[in-house]
Amino acid sequence: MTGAADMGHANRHANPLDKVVESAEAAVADVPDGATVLVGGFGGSGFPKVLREALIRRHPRRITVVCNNADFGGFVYEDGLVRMICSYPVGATAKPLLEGIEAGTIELELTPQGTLAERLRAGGSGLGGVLTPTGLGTEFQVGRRIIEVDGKSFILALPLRGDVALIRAHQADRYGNLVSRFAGRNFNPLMAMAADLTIAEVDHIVEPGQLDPQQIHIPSVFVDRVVAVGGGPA
Amino acid sequence: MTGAADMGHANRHANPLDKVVESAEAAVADVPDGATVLVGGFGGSGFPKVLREALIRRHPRRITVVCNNADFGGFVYEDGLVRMICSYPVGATAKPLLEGIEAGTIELELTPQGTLAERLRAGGSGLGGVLTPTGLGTEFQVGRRIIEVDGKSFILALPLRGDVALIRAHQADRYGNLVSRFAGRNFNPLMAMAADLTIAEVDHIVEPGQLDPQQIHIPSVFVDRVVAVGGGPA
Amino acid sequence: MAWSNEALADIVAGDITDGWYVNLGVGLPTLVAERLPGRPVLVHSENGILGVGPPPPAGEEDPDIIDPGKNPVTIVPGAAYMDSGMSFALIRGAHLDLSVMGAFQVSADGDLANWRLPGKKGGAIGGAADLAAGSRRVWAMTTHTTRDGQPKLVRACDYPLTAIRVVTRVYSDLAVLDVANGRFRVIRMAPGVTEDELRASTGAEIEFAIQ
Amino acid sequence: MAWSNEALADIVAGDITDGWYVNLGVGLPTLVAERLPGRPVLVHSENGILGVGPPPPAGEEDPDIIDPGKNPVTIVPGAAYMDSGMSFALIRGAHLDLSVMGAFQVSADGDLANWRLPGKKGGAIGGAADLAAGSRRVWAMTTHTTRDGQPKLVRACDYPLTAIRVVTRVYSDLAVLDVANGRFRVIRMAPGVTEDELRASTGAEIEFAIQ
Repeated sequence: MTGAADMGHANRHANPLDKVVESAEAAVADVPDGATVLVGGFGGSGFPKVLREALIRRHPRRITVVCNNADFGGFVYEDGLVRMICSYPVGATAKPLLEGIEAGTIELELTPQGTLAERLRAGGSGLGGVLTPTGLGTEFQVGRRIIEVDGKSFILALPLRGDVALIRAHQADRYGNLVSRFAGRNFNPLMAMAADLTIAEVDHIVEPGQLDPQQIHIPSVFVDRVVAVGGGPA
Repeated sequence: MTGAADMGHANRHANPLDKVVESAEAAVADVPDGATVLVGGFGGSGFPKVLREALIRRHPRRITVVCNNADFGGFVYEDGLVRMICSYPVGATAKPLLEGIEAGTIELELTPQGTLAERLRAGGSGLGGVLTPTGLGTEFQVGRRIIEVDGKSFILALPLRGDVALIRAHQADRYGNLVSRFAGRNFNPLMAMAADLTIAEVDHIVEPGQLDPQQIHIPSVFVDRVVAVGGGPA
Repeated sequence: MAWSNEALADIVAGDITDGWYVNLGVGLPTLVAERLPGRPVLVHSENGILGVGPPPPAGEEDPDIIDPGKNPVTIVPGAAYMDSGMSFALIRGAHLDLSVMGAFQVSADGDLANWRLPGKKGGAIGGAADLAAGSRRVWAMTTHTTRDGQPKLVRACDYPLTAIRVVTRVYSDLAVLDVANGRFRVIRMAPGVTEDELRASTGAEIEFAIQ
Repeated sequence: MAWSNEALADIVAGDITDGWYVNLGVGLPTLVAERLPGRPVLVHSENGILGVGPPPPAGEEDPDIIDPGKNPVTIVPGAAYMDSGMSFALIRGAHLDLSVMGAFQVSADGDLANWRLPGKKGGAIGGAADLAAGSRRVWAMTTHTTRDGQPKLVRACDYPLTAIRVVTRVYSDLAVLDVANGRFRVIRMAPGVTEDELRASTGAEIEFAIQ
């Protein structure tokens, strides 16, 4: 079989399908102020901790973070995190963030977890929204459009996209095909799809063709940069 | 680790998680007249041919078939197939079906392929529908509700479900966890989710625990019966 | 005498049918999970595991094998991992036979309030709204009253709601009650609990299917 | 002299940027696929392959590795298989840099008609409506006129539509034309084709970005 990989191997910088970057710092260097940043992971599993730390050091202003959990206290600095979209505002570093919410300096948009998943999927799939029964009759329908189908009511959940997604996987090939580990998959595929610029941290990077193409959790088309951070389980 | 599998092995009929049935005939024996039958596959890849043949012999009346392709001429008999939902009404055995459509005895609902996928996913996911741009301004929007979001128009694609799904995979465990082969995956996961009774034909059946749990394409919760039909590639 | 948490968990586990796919919330329902190993029941964890097993031995925890409470777990043979999209498709699409959830309040119409205390800011909804809205059966597992003796089974919830008209049965320390058209129907009572006692600690009409 | 199909495919392939993810429809666009091996371009097949390679040698066909036309194909290193849900999420979500599609008609507003002849029953839409509506760029690749000399580039399509306002460029045997606000702008012409000739065989206003 012939393929682009053959070319990239000899001179990887000549192959624009090669998504590997050298460091987490380089990977996040151009994340702009004002960005909406999607972050994969559920608690610590599949969470891109190295990228988060690199972005904290980059010190972006006025960012919105979208993540199932709210472990982003490191972004609470003057003119830093302004908005958090999550289902579960709890986490090891969440305290300053929760204080900001309490004080009114940070806006919290609390979203049921499954609605968060569908909104990201819609954002990444070109859908204008999905009709969900989740949250009907509760405060989660406040301000949302209700659409009736066959006499049943649904909440119109609108698409959610990011300027940037920070995700984590176990293995990558140089094109950015990703394989997750155990329950570390969680929101990572959905966030990868839903951002203009998707950056993945992984334990290992291999050559194209070395991962089983039947077992890719996140195809390379959804990934723009890959950085090996090591330190993960074998 | 402890688990249900340990019990099922000794006395599999005592384990209600064990989905294995002995033959394709037995698997489809109770498909009722009037049923809507979802069928996985794209052309011949991942297509449950053995189950289709078994169902043809079962000779159900007034059935609706939902499949990307229309390879169901075998159901064209007196009071047989009454409705076909597909994106691509072409196939090795499609001729009598197309003649029935031409003659007006069989109703054809032609659906863009991606809309078919989303409708099935909505049906299997408890969504009331999704908003798609596909088909806007074409005959595929005729009779559909148009919903505006932020000044953009979308077609409301309604959920689609089946009474039965016939699907195909490469490997199964006894609980019905399924692994597809190459491009044979296609519509099979979506159809498995969207039916009241999902029946899978596979090449091989193994014990629970023998498939990599990270690489299951269709989790067992979506599968009700599994039959080994053999004859497939190793 | 009220049932102990352990006795109540035994009762709930006993009412779970072999072959079911179930989700067990944080709090009291985790005690049910401890009673399932060895049974042909698959436990779902909404972060993407179908087939959760008991906690691992000390030293064998894996950071990528956790439950929704972020506690390390194991998996059983026949388990499958999935992403959050499929996990919540599974939940919302009524593929779970049962969710057992904790409760702050349950109304006699089956409304559930279990994610935030009234008047508080914040609160964490997590997957609760989806599990409550989507599961085929929702059983609430809770003490019958609050610590200061207020009824948790009420005519209408005044706590922030998780979902409406979803709970079909309540397992409390005093009784097992079905939600039945605006009333609670008692189908089992803890030993020594009297009908009057139960009526007094319930904030909605109750009827007795048992004597 | 009009370009041959092969010459036209060379031109289209030459305009594809390295690093792109592309989908190539049935008909003329398949000739483009033959020109991509060895280039860092990944070809998507909507039945669930990202990274399609050339056809296999005789005897090595696999029934589960096929393209949307059900022809046996191979994959390249770095390919990935996916289900139809993800495959069309990829398409609809504008993750494809380019779709090259055949055409019966293209309007000067970018409307595309390529799935059914007018007055006919049936017809097979397949993935065409999604590819046309969702791809970042849609290029039509077609003869400039029908067999009986009717223009295929028209002011407004009268054939059944596949999608509206999506085609950004047309590659015909006579010219390469951008769709530009209700007109076609000629950016390249086959050798020996005159402006008058092109005007005469086009059913909409054209302008010339080249001399």
